[in-house]
Amino acid sequence: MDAIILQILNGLDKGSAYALIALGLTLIFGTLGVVNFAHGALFMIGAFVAVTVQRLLGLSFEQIDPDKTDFLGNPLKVKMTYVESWFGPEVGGTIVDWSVPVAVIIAIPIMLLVGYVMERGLIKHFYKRPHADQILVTFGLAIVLQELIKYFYGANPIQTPAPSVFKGSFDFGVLVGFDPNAIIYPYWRLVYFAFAAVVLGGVFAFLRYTTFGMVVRAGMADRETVGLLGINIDKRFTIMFGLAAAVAGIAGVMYTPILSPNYHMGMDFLVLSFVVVVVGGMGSLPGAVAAGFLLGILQSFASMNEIKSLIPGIDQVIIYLVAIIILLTRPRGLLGRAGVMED
Amino acid sequence: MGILEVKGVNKRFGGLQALSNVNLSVAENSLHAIIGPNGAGKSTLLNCFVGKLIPDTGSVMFNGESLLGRKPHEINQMGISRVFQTPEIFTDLTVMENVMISCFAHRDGAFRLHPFETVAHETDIIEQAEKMLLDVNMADKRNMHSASLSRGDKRRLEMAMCLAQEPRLLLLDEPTAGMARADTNNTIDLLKEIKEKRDITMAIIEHDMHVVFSLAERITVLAQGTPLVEDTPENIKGHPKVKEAYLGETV
Amino acid sequence: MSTSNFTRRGLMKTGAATGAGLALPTIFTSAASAFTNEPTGDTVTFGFNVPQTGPYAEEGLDELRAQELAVEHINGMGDGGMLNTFSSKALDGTGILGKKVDFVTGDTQTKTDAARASARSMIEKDGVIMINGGSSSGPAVAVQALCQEAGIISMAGLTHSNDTTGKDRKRNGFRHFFNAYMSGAALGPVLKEVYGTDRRAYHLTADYTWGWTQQESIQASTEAIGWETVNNVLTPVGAGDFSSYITPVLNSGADVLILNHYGGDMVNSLTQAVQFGLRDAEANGKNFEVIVPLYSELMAAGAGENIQGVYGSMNWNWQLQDEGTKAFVKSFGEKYGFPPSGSAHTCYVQTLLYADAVARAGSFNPCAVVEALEDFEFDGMGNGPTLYRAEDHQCFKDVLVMKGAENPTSEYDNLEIVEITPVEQVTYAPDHPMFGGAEASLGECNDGT
Amino acid sequence: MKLLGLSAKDTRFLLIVIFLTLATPVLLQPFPENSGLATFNAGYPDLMQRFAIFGIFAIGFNILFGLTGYLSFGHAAFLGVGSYTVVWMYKLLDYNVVWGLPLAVVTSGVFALLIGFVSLRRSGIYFSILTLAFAQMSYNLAYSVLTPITNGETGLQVYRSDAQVLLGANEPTSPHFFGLVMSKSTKLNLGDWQFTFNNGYYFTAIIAIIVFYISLRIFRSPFGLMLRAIKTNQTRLNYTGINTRPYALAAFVISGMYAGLAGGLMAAMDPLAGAERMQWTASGEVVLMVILGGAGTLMGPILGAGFIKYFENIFSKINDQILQGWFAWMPDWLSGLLIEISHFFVGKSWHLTLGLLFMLVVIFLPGGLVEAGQRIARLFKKKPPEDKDPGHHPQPAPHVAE
Repeated sequence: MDAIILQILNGLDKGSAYALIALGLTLIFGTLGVVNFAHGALFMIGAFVAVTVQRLLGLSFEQIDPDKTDFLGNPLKVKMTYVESWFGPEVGGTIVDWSVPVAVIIAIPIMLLVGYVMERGLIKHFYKRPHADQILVTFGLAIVLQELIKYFYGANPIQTPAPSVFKGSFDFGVLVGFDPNAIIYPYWRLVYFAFAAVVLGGVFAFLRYTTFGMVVRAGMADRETVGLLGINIDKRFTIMFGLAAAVAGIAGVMYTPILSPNYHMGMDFLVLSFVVVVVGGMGSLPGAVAAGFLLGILQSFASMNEIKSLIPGIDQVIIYLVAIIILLTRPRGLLGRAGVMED
Repeated sequence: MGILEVKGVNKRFGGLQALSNVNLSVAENSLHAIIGPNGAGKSTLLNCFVGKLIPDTGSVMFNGESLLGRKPHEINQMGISRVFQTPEIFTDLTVMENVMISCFAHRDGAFRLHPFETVAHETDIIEQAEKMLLDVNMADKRNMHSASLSRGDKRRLEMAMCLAQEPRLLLLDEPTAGMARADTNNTIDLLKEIKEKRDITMAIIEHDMHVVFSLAERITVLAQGTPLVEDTPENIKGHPKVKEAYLGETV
Repeated sequence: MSTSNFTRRGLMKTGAATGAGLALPTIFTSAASAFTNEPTGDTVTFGFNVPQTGPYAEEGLDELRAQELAVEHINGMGDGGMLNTFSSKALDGTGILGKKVDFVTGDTQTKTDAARASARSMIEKDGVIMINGGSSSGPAVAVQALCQEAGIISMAGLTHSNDTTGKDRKRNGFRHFFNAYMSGAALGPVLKEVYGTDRRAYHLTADYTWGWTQQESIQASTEAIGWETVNNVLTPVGAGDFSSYITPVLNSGADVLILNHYGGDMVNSLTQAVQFGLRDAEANGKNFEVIVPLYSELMAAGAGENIQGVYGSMNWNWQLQDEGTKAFVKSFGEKYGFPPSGSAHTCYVQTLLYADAVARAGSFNPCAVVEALEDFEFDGMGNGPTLYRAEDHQCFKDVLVMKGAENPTSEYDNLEIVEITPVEQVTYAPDHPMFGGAEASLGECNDGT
Repeated sequence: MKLLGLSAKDTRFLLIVIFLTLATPVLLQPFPENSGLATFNAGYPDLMQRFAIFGIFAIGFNILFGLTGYLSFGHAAFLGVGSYTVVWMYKLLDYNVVWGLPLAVVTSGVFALLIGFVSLRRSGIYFSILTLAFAQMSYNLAYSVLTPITNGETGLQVYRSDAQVLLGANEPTSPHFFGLVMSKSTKLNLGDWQFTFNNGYYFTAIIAIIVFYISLRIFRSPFGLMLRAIKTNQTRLNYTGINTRPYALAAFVISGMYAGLAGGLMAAMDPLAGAERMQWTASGEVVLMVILGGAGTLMGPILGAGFIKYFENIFSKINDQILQGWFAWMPDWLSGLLIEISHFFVGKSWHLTLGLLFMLVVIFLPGGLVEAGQRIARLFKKKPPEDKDPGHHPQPAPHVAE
């Protein structure tokens, strides 16, 4: 029982990452009709905003410590961060420690800008082009972005720890009546889940209760009619692109303590998030979120020893297997509409 | 016994009764028009003939065989062709290629694997296609890219494609929708000519009364999913029920 | 970004010198030369086949730096590095047999196919006489097999799978790096000492050949010290999130987690294991422990503070204090500004070993080189006295048991040497069952004729 | 002149392709051996074989994607199946490729039939994701669970202990075709130039010419016409009495067989089959080749395949040493600067250049390299140019999301 609860927690956690990426992807597809293969790269850029913030906060000057020597036998240079020297070790240390949450705040404007530039500079010209062209050009962009990141940050994964307050784990089992240590879960993963819930809720509320959101939803359903009403739908769609980029970006920032960022993480998530979107049904926001959680949980269950011993290798293929079954039984995914992307 | 016999057809979409108890008989070699105001269920009915929709209840018989549950291509192979409201043609291909596809479909059936034959060597198909293009006065445009045709020409091309299959029943879904008056008149002439030249049954769904009354031999009026009257054009013209159904619309 | 300043003018000269072409057309088949890519001009070309793209690109680039350095030393530039400490003195800093060493590079992408393609292009287009480098066992085995077919020498880089010199051993292929069996054999006694004999181990194993051979080796050596193996769970390569594999560990009755992962997988699985509180937990009345049998600098840097106190093994580390190591670290550090990695060391040593073997054999003929390398004993290359065993072309030398440093002073000393396991303890029979048993054979030497 | 049932124009086109293919070892070796530009020479067996093999792969993929518009993201799986089949035949019978290659075409065809039958129940991106899912499953399993069949990460290869029941005493121990050893080459030195004529390349090239001819016939056949009609308007085709699914399935199977043949030839040139060649990125690569070259054109896929393989093999090998050689005549500061800039584009950063080129081609040349060629041809000719590529022109498809 506790094992199952643990796997559900794992699944929710994985699922929230899938759902956040798939949400942005669906938003872009639903509003702009663009298949964005560079969406994984946006997630990756977000993660590297966290790395950059960590590095900026960790910027330091060198002092020579005459008592120690470095690997070549020269006097050792000891590093002292500027932040610590400005704010004192106490406050400065805390700021450095909290670099990931700080990065979330910084990532939002950066990602909005990245999204804006991408949409105005490139995507805009591809609205009327075939999907294959959209896929190719955004795929090219994804390669370029990932190679640039690799050029500046190297190919190694970079450790970006969560604030020390969130280190360690929380005995979740005791709360619900299990033995101690039966269900323990890392604080940061709980934070990530809560964060994902807030972002997902926020996006849905935004689309549901604001005029802006209503126009966008109407535009997703019938772009031409909304255009006829004299509403500048393009401008709103640009903003939507920025928003989708921001969602992917902050999802990436928050994921860094769980998965040390590397330059190819965007591509790793790309295929998966496309499967999620398609299983959810192209163009359906609730579908994307539901499929994200569904696939996350199923993947977690498939990783259990009990199931792996029955069907070896099931955890390697479960996502694809589920995608195939769902697409064959529900032609347009879980919640998709007819006629979308079937040409 | 007509070539197309529709009996007791019902079709619901959620809460909307799109067709209720439709009975219709289209006589062989007649030109039968189905008219009615917007939302009367004309297109739904047509879609039930071609296999795009399956009625909830009732039967649709063509030449004594049921059409229900058959796929569009099977129904077409039985001898029913369809002209769409917006011409459906192969815009990437040339005019000639468009017609040749129909000729191949007529000769070879729904599927034939012929990867090593050469289109250019199919002289009988080429001849037949050229004849069809002559019939619709488009022989001079045979090598044009069909995407660049005018709307009227696209309609002609579609008609040629349908006729190339020598169908027994030709279904026309608002063939003059969105056309200028001159184009409309050309289309009327074309349809008349086709009708004169061959043994063919035509069922036409139309909005434009000018077209209907220029062409139809019999007319069924559909309103709110039910046939109101079926009669000759002369009798339909002054029919009170028809006026009522079209209240607020220009007749 | 490394820019080597030394090569430039020198290469211009060598390039011009080989330009003396033949005036009249001559037709000859490949059989006309004595062996594949026999060097005819006054240069000889090495092929450095390392991952330059993909997840192990940094490791590959470090290998490339070391290889460039080795070429520099062979050609008599720089301070000579390990040539000064190497027990064999056949190389005199004037190139090899009077020929200057030139090199070409290729990108393996850490994929078997790409590694083969890049190796083939170096053999066919650039006429290389040997291929060195690499960062994974799959490509290493594949390239070794290719070199065997083509008739040149393969000096493997970082490859840890038993298979490379086990069931996939080849007469034309040589491995300096240690292997999974040696990791197990070295770790066993140390683990016994620090964690006792009554332990229950849970393995997470990367689901491919290297993962399996390492798991097999570690299981054998931990069971030999009395440990029990609770479970072995195979994880997909590149899984990213290992949470669903880690959560069952704590309640499985195990008190040790062994991560048979490498590279990014290991960084993630270790980080996540720490996040899930495994290292703070107690099981069976003991502290829960995590072990990473194969360490590399790349992984240590990626995992950050999570490696503190975690045991593992290495082929070589720059913190060793022998003369060879000091000489290499000095010339590498002065050229590039940071200490070399273990894979850089292996590739550097392999390049020198090959050059030395040619010099001793007096010929570039691969079969002569094979003969010179087989049962070659040497010292002064950082690992103490070393033997290139004739039966399987595996180097036998001391193995390092490492531990994540508790208080690293810089980003380069986050691992510390716990013990230098003597070579006797990691030696095994050439027909050991984990190495293909009696069936495994090197085959015949191939020089391409 | 008309040959083999082709029109005069197509015959001319085929003859040009034959000439180019057979002369490749010379054409790709334009620079003298010891010049600084020798790096750009591509006339060595491995790369030439790859041009031909990936050309075959792309030609086959073009029959599916270029003609019907069905975008498969899983064709690498068939490539892998072909390779594994051929290596297994080496292991069981002997090194003669005559057993493996036809079987590779058959097994990949059967595989394609199964996957295509299921995947073609859906269209558009749903079809793409289904093929992707099947291929990724194949790859993941081949890499791990199916290791007994595929030898996993190491790649399937021949061991001395393998049965090889047909292996004769004097038979070559590397892939051959009735004694014609693939890896053997004849070298020709002409002044500073060296040309390599490799058995394997010519074997592959002849097969490539044959399958190119087959694809040319398919393009010109009623079947090809139907496939193009599928891409343009499936609705009309259905209402014209055509059952589109068997046509699409036939195209899928044919392209799968091409992929299997290409995979088999890879193993025929180099007797090892790695699981990576089934990965989704490998499927993506053939998509890029076809679109880059010009989807739906005859020559496009071959150009695209050559272009990408050239990049992968030549640009990735330009290292600092070579750059320094080129820039040596410049003042130090300038050469240093140029080398730093080059770091972005060559050597280990070749992916970046490739990504940028994709973007540029897609943005400015939607018809791919074939369109570029046509535009250039137009610049030089005043009169309306005769098409270099007698395949039909790619047309901008309508926006299909609505």
